[in-house]
Amino acid sequence: MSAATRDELMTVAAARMLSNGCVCFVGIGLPSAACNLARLTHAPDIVLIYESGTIGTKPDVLPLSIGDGELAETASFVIPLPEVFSHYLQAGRVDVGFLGAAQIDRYGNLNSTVIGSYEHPATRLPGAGGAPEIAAHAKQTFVMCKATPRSYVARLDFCTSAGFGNGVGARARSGARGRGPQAVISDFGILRPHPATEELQLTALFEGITSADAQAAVGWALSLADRIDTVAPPTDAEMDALRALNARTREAHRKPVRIPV
Amino acid sequence: MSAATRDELMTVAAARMLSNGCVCFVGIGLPSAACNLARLTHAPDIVLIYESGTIGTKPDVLPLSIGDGELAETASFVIPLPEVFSHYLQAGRVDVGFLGAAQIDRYGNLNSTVIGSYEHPATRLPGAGGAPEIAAHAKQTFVMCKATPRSYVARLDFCTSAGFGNGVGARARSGARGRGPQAVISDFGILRPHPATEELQLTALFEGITSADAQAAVGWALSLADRIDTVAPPTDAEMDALRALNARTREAHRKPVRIPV
Amino acid sequence: MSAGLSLTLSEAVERFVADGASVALEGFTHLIPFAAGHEIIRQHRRDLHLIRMTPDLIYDQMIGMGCARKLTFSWGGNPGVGSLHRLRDAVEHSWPVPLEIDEHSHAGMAAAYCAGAARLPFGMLRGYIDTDLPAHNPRIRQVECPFTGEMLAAVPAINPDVTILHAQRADRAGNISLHGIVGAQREAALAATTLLVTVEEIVEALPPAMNGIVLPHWIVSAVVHCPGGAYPSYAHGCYARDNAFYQRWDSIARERAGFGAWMQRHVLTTRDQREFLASLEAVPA
Amino acid sequence: MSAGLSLTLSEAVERFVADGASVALEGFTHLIPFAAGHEIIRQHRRDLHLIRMTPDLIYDQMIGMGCARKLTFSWGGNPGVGSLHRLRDAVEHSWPVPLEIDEHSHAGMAAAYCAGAARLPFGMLRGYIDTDLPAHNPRIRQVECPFTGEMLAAVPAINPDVTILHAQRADRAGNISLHGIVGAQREAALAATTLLVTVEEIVEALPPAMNGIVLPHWIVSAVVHCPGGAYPSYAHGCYARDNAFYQRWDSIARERAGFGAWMQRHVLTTRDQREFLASLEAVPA
Repeated sequence: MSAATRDELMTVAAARMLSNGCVCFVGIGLPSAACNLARLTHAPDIVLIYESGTIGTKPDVLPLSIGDGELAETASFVIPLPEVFSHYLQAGRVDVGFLGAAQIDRYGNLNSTVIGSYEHPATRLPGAGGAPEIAAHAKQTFVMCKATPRSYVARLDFCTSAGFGNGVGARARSGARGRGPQAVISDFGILRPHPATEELQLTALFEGITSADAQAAVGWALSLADRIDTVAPPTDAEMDALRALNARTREAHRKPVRIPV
Repeated sequence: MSAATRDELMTVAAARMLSNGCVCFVGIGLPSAACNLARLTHAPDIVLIYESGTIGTKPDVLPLSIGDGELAETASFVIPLPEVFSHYLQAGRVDVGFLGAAQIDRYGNLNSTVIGSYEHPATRLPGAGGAPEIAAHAKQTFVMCKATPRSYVARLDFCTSAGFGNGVGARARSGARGRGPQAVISDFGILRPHPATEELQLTALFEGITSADAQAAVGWALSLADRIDTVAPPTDAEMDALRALNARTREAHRKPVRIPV
Repeated sequence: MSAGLSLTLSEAVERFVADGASVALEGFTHLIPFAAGHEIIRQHRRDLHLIRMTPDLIYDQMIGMGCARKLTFSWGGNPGVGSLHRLRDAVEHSWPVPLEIDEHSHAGMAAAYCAGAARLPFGMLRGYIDTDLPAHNPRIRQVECPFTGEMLAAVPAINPDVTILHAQRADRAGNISLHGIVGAQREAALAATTLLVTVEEIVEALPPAMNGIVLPHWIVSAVVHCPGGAYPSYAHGCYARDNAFYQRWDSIARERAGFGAWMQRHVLTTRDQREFLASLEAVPA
Repeated sequence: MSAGLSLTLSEAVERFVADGASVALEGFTHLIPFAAGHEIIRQHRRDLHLIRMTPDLIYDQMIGMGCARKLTFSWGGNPGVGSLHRLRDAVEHSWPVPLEIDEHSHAGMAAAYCAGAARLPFGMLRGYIDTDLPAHNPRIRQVECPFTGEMLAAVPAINPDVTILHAQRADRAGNISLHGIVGAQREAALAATTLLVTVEEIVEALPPAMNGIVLPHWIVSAVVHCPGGAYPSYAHGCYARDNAFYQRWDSIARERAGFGAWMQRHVLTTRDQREFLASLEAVPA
């Protein structure tokens, strides 16, 4: 088997954080892969909710969009989207929410709206989607965000979703009910909030990566936990399951669809 | 055929007020009989909504309760009760609402809550149910209320549902969006609001009943319209349809139900 | 599901319904959880805050047996028949104990359940216009639209300590499916801290639901298999509403003595829903 | 139904979609009314206020062709692929015309549609907490709970002049049934002044619905039979989403010239959805 890619390392690390039976609000991309990998390995009874309204879905291949037919077909049931947000997310019935972002700061606040100014953006990103309320209401969130020169920044161009605000209890004072970003999974390792300051700290590194690498990847003076673990490399079982899932997915998405003429 | 009873006269008169295709919010009792009589005679495409959530229902027998199984089985579809009130009634999608009451005053305001004081009632009635919002939001309402010594009163003990308030435009100023009670069907005849004062006026009498009878039946100085019609007696077709409906209903409700031991 | 499928109804009521709790046994004519109500009576629960849009016979029974100190409701009658005599006796004469009432319209109470299900502090509606209810219920207030300045009616969210429903079926994981007239049951279920469901049958796998009404196992505290648990109300597809019983209830409940004797014979001296139903079959009430 | 089943899509768009109108072509990945959007482009509508939670390819096309002056939305990307290049070009460079944006989160926009469906002036949510959106959108405000004093986010109701949906089927009376992922379509339909629906098939009688999703004929302005009308999105039970097309769109729409040529060939010079689909089949884009 070839060595794990950074995407695979991140996906496996995220999947391991999900306990069996937990209720996950799943986004497209790596979070969707991580949640389904967990379901196919150690967490068969995990409950996956996609914001399209599919509850308890068990897709055989990963969806390209948040609303692929596969999600509805394999769901326990399908509800209108407004109810996903009011009856499940806002009601506090989601254990884990996944978020991604173009930018993240040291308190786990996220930007997926614009690079540059809002009124005259250099780059217009897709926007908020479900993120602001996932960030507020999921009992905890996991953020998956690769390090690029512009992703781990000292100051966000725009705050789309709040993590710990400016730290030291700001989140608790804000009225947000969930505990916020409890893990940030990057391609160098894992950050977790300090219990008192709520600033993200480096708590684990992938094999072969150093603290100096991690520090170089982020745009602020990265705080290091007292103890920094090494993430255990993916097991063969994890890699087999993930690669099979990705292979099935690639094949399914490539398959020509009959145009309904 | 025996002479029409007062219930039958009221039912036929109310049924005639319903045009084909109109959307009716139906209450139990005489309104339900009137709406279904209309459907079985001149208005086959009338849309009946019961507050239990059954939309476009076509019962073969009259329901005893607002939520008999017959209503669901013959409905176009069934929605949760909150949606009946928000998406259909409050949204202004109901053409005609029917109301009954223990007391009615000269402006068509209704009491179905208490006789006596609210805190220490002489008689506790069932209460508001859907009435306050039917009264406000249906494009128009029809009230069916028999005259007893205590039903047509100068002053309500409690206002459960507003008609024209104290008249002369009070309703329009209240924010209610429907046009209010456009007909009151009693067992002596029919009252309709005066266009300017909005006080109910006697506009029609059932055969053999005089204006003096009507005046004696109400507890205020009854205003008479310039012209008072006589309600055309029920036709044989109307009576046949109504009596057959009532006979089917009585038989169905008497039929012993197997106790699900 | 916290308690699984292993509890009897008696055990479930004992565990989840405490004296003084706010309890919603919802059901709009259909799927009314009679068996659960009877079990609450058998266990002599007291000081309950009963919540329900349409308190009907089962609440008449619970109120008449002294289980309740407060009632939140929007229409309190015997549908198509007339009064609920035990409810009236409690309101008019404080018998057997005083009953505080928190009275709404259907639309108001529906908005309150929806707010509860969404964990919002209040619900709003265009409601109660020019009526006397707001003057008598401090839980009906107004809220101003921050865009148009319009005033709307506001009601506080309803979040029962316990909601109890009856449904057609559950699977072994505890997922619940119901169909037919559903009233405000789903909202009442989602608004509750604890959700207890009695069902007609427990199946290996629910029928494919797609857009049907399902309550997922992870919001359910316990499921109890209780065939006939909605009688004399009904379970669509299983058995019909016993309209004749509803009509007979008017005379059963009219007088205190007759009511007491009926409850003694059919509820207090029966052990469960099966015996209750058998007692009615033996000698029609 | 005001216009019955007699209109072609071209006639329906001509009658119901005016320049300057607010128009919601809803669909959350599933049942996106592509054919109707193409017809709006063919008829050169201008100054539309487009509304939609997830403007995807069809709005990218309409914006790129200059139909829109304003966009209300909550997530503007090509799902699972990346950017909507035409949307970006309009926002970043005002090409082909400036595009005003009214931006929300999904939860906020869902609340706004629900308020619209219920004819309330605003919707509320626990939302936008500590985010920058309210500072940039005056249509996100706060409202105070009249019971607890809590502050909640408020958004004005969305009531489109016209909502356009695609659905699996209609009956001859104009009742619409849809199933599968339904997004906020039902709320958008109920919130609209005019509701136009394209359907895969028209049947004598809809399948029994019970608690399924039906839009009754008396809220529908016109139904147009338009098989394949959701392609390259999908109609559950009829045809699958063409994920490969969504991936190809990234390169088709990346540059203005290539986009224009594609629109010319596949939309502007085809007369209807049948010809559009045939043009794609002839030479895969």
